Amino acid sequence: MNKSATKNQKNKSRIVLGRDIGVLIAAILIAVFFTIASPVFLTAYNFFNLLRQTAQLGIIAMAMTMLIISGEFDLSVGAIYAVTGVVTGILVKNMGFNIWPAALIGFLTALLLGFVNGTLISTTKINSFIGTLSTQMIFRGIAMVLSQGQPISFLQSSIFFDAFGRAELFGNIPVQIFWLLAWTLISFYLLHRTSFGVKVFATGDNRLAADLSGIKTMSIKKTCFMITSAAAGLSSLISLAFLKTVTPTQGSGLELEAIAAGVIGGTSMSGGVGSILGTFIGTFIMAEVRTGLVLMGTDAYVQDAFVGLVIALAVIINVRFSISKDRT
Amino acid sequence: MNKSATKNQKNKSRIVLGRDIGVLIAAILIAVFFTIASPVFLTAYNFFNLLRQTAQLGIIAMAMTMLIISGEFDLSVGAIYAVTGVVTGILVKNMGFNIWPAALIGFLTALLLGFVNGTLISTTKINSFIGTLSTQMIFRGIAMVLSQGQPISFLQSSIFFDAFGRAELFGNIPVQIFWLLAWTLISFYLLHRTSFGVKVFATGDNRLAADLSGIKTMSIKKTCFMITSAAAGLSSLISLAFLKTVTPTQGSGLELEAIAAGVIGGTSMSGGVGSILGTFIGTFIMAEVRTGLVLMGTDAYVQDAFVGLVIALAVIINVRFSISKDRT
Amino acid sequence: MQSLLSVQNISKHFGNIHALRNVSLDISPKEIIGLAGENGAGKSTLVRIICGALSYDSGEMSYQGKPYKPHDVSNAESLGISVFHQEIPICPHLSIAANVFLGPMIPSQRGRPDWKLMNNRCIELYRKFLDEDIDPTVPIGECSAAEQQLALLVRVLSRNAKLVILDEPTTALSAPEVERLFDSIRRLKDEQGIGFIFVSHLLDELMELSDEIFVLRDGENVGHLYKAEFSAKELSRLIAGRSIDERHRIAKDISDAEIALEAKSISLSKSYEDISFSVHKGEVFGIAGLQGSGRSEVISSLFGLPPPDKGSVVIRGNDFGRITISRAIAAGVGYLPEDRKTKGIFPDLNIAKNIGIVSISQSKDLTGYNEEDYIKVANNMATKLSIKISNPRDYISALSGGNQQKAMLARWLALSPSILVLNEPTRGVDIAAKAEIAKIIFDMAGAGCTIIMASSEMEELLIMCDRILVMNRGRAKIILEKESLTKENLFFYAMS
Amino acid sequence: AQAQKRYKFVVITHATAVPFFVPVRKGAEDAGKLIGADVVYTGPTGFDIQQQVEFVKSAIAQKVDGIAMTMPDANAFNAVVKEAMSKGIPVIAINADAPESGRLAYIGQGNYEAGRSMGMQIVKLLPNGGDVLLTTHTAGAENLEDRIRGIKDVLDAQGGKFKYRVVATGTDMVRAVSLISSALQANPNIKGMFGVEEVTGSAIAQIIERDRLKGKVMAGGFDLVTDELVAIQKGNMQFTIDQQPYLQGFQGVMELYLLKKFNLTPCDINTGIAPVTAENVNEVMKLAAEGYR
Ligand SMILES: Nc1ncnc2c1ncn2[C@@H]1O[C@H](COP(=O)(O)OP(=O)(O)OP(=O)(O)O)[C@@H](O)[C@H]1O
Ligand SMILES: Nc1ncnc2c1ncn2[C@@H]1O[C@H](COP(=O)(O)OP(=O)(O)OP(=O)(O)O)[C@@H](O)[C@H]1O
Ligand SMILES: [Mg+2]
Ligand SMILES: [Mg+2]
Repeated sequence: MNKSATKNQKNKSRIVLGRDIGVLIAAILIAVFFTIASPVFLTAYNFFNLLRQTAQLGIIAMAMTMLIISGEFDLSVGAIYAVTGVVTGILVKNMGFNIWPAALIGFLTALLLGFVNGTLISTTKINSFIGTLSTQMIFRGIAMVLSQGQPISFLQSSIFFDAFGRAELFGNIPVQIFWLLAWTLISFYLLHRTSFGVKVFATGDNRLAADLSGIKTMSIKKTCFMITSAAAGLSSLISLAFLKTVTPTQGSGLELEAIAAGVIGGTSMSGGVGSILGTFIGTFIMAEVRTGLVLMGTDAYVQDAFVGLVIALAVIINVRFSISKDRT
Repeated sequence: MNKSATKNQKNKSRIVLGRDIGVLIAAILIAVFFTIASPVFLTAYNFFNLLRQTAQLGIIAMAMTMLIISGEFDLSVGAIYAVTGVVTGILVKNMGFNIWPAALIGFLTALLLGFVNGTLISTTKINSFIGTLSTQMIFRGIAMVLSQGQPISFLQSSIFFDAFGRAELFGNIPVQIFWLLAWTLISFYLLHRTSFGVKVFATGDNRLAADLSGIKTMSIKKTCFMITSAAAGLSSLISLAFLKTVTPTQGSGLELEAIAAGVIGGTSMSGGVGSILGTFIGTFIMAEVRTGLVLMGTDAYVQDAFVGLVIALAVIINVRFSISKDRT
Repeated sequence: MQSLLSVQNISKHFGNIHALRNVSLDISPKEIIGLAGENGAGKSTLVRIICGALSYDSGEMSYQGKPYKPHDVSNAESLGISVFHQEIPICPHLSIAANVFLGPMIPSQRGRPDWKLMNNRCIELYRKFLDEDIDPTVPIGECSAAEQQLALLVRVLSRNAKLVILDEPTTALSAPEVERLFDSIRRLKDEQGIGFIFVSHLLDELMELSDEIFVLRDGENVGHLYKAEFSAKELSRLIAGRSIDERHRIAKDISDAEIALEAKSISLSKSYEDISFSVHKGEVFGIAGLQGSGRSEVISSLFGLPPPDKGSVVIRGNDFGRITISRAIAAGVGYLPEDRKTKGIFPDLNIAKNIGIVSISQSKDLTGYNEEDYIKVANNMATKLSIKISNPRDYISALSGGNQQKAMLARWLALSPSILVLNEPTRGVDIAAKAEIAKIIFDMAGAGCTIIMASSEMEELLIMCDRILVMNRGRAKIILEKESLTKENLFFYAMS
Repeated sequence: AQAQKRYKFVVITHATAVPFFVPVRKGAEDAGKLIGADVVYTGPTGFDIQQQVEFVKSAIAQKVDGIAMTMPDANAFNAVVKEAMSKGIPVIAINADAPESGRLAYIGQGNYEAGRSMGMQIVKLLPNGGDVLLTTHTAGAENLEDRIRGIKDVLDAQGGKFKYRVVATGTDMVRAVSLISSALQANPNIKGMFGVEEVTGSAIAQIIERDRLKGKVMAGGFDLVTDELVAIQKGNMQFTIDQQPYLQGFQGVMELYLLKKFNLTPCDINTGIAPVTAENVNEVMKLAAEGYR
């Protein structure tokens, strides 16, 4: 009795925070390290910088986490990010749209591309690696053709740009952080506090069993693809508003970063395991490492190598941590 | 009794060629299409061009196929390709080595990196997507630092360059094609005609079953990682000899192409299924499409999109084909 | 006689679970040792330790008189220890022959696997052990569960081993196959002096085959019976730690109750043809037949897996032309799949979610999920079905097989379905749990739920069902009821 | 006065992995050594505006004494440059300019201009016009698109004498060689092949040499990689366009230093575009080997 009581305590804490506590500790250790290495690291300015970087990637990474939990992933997310921006851009520039409806159409385009991905993967059942690799090339081609390879700048001013990327709340909090937090809350609620969330976990954990329990796993996966593309769309609009420019090549490589952030945060590539908070912290770690290395004045050529090293370490630690927990 | 006998007939034919015949037909259809679209397509010159492209990617793709069959894959292969070239380059350029020992050391470095990958993945059991993504960043960093971001050219002449990339056999057959065929034969033999090959299939098909039957799956996987890195090394030396130049950024994206070529050729991303011939044809299809589109004068912006489309179609057809076979 | 393998005081723990505590066991050549115990007692753990697949904490083993400490599977195999594992580990894309000969040393000639030799040897082995003709080049993934199990049996028997361990080798086999297997085992024992360890939950099988039986409970030795002492009663008392009252179904006459489900001449190509039956409310209806008779295909068709191509299924008056999982669930049908591991449990979800999943799946996506509600349901079901769980927040993999199976039942019972379709409801479940599952089924039926079940264990069907449909080669032979419901009839119609 | 303050300048380019920027880095670091300042060279590995902005923000966080950076987009850097300037950190554009950003000066010559320069070389080589291939390793890469635009504008102005086609090859040189030679096969009338960066430029040099097209097909490239220079020496290739990147890094740091130290207002410097041809290839080669060109 006694034994099992302590075991239960452990289990409870595991479910509430356990899985994420490892990443959280890693994030803190990294912060401590960089604070010692560079006095600038622990300033409000730098902190908001970090969060702003987290915003763009984090929004996508959290959605990608849901998708990975459901048992798929999406390599075309960077291309969707580009298409959203380009569509918005040409509507404004070449067709004289106001930015608001243009952005809305851009966003809907992202949803449509997510729908294409979802339909392709869930109906043909081809592996999402190769399926979304091919749509990545196709979507990127669309962005190229539409923009004719040229960047598009927005010269007008509109409250849109403030609302999505330029305003600073309370004097110095970039508005992106608001979007990041809003998206985090929504995703957290959706994944961890609704029936949909449980269905997502079940689908990725054991698709056959989920089917037999009456879950429409095909439509769950499709929805997750669309949530991911919505995230890419939103993130693209935020970046567009911040930079006031879009390029057809933007967002390349974003997909890998998003997946990496999720995995650092404890998401399992084989589905059924992951958390929004973990991914949030995972994204934050990526931004920390990138920024910290720059602040330390690390050589440009080795920065990526260090990021790779941190990813590997974080994942190894996380795997060790969760293996020893799972199998007790 | 009767029923099962006819079933067996079908099965036998599948083992011999069945799986590859679909891809072969696809390759022929594509060739026919481009021949009609552009008269230049079906010339010896163009054919050798195609095969030369196939050589560089195909050597890597066939090794990657073995690795995928064993249940893992390697995103760092492009970076290994770069490191091999850069190491060889600086040994010759900065340290005055003769090209032969330099190339040997470059090749051994590739093997070493493959060993690192294999050890990382098989001992920590982290997912190979994230594991080799991180080593990709690290290896690429090594190439950047060693070369200081500069391309390295080889000005001397040596029989090495002829042997690996410049000679034309019988007047007009590029020597790469010899390497390609040699590697194909070796890989084919290794995978489809040795006990090692059977173990590779078993490991990827069901690791637990393979373990319980006494196969050392960890070392099988490690060996496959090293074969893949050896292929990257060889391919890198061939390209180095052909171009007489190396750059630290070379080979980026090669990993995805190699995986795509394998999957077009019928390799299953979940392991246990695939063939060397299929991958050979898969690589050839990629080269066909790329070259054909250029010959037809397709717009530069849509070329990749078309390649993506072809990948998607090829994979869908292949999946349908093998599902309908499996389910009888 | 010198003992073949002697296991002394072996202990093993996983985290804070003590899977084995000071377990000892002794086997001589030419001896068949039965190993019994409830789910989670540690039988498979012991097997895996003996064959080198797991390390152990303390204790000693000796093999043929020499100290024995295998460092891996191939080491044990090279010493002549060959194991059939409970999980049926196969490589689905490899051929039967490849699966039979898979190992560190694949028969080869000059480095090349010698397929001709393997194929021929494989055919011979099947003839010798099972008296069957097969095509060894078929990918084993295309074979039925029974065929896969047989292939792995052929594999262990072919290894020229001195000690063969069989961990629940008969769960997918039908009675005649079991008989043939047992004959081969006895022959090998007598002719080649091989020692066997045989693990099973079926007391009849254990008593029939074994010379001695060791019983484990909670990872400890609790009993050791010699042939003369065998009795089902004593054995079940040792296994469960208490006596188990096996209840028979007291057949009720429900012929005038309303019809809950009716199959109207349903067919599925290559599986079964022209099957008709109707099941009354509150009835327990069984479907019997040998492997390959179409039994499990019929029962899974009732849940749309896949739906029949011809004919129709009428559920409580509603004609479902084409029945799908969601339609079936909406009509109040629940389904327990035959393979818990691949089709039932969610290993990374906790027990509460595993039990609540069907009601979650039926709720709208954006409904809030409150874990507490489902914990309550789980605790409720745990009491009702006496599922041994310490905390509904634990992962389901922490439960023993029998308790997992009860949790699978609880998943549907939580919804109070009007019809329950059960495919092999007690496969791999220990006798205590089996009795409890039977009781649950009786209670359900008593409360007006209609039960349709398929099983490969004819005894079980006889004990539990009001009527039994007997199938043979895809066709309905007869529906047995009342007086005709006897073992002899069942066998007669199933095999004729 | 305070004892010798050591200045810290940051040089940020938009793609540090690109060989083009290696002389920029060397120029900047040489300038730093000369004047006794710390120079940090950094930036995203591959082209990514958003990431580049973050690098600038990090520099601001470090309160550096000045930033010299490429601005490969007309508007994207406006906000961050204003922010830096408002915090007293001077910003100078190098290599790629964004006049609206409020940067103090621009040092370099733009890619569009460089493209025009290549266009004029082509017109000189092929006075009668004809079919030409323009090759790029990445369709849509900003700097390359600018160069192509520059070339096209010059060729279009020749009254329809030129027909051109853009071939995109990917960054892999082996494939570039294959694809470009296929494109050449497809159209036997091609009079010239011109690469807008060093990958396809080198590939073109390979093709001319291998297929013995010396003198039959005109060829040109960008940047000063050994392959192209050797090809010019051998007469396989007629020219390559050099944007003198060393100067961009060197002058960028110098102007920041002079501003900080003596309050000298930075001014635009045209680093010029120097086509390298058979006439000057030998000296350029020597300098290139030393990292100055
Ligand atoms: N790899 C493992 N990690 C953690 N616990 C394990 C592991 N393998 C077995 N166990 C636990 O050890 C105990 C004994 O399991 P074992 O599989 O040996 O039981 P068994 O007697 O074979 O049961 P069954 O009749 O269901 O096959 C169980 O509580 C089980 O949950
Ligand atoms: N049981 C089996 N499982 C898997 N593959 C098999 C099996 N039997 C035969 N094969 C495959 O069928 C093919 C023909 O095998 P077989 O040994 O009859 O041919 P062979 O003529 O000896 O071989 P080769 O063509 O190399 O000379 C081989 O590719 C072999 O891999
Ligand atoms: Mg068990
Ligand atoms: Mg067991």
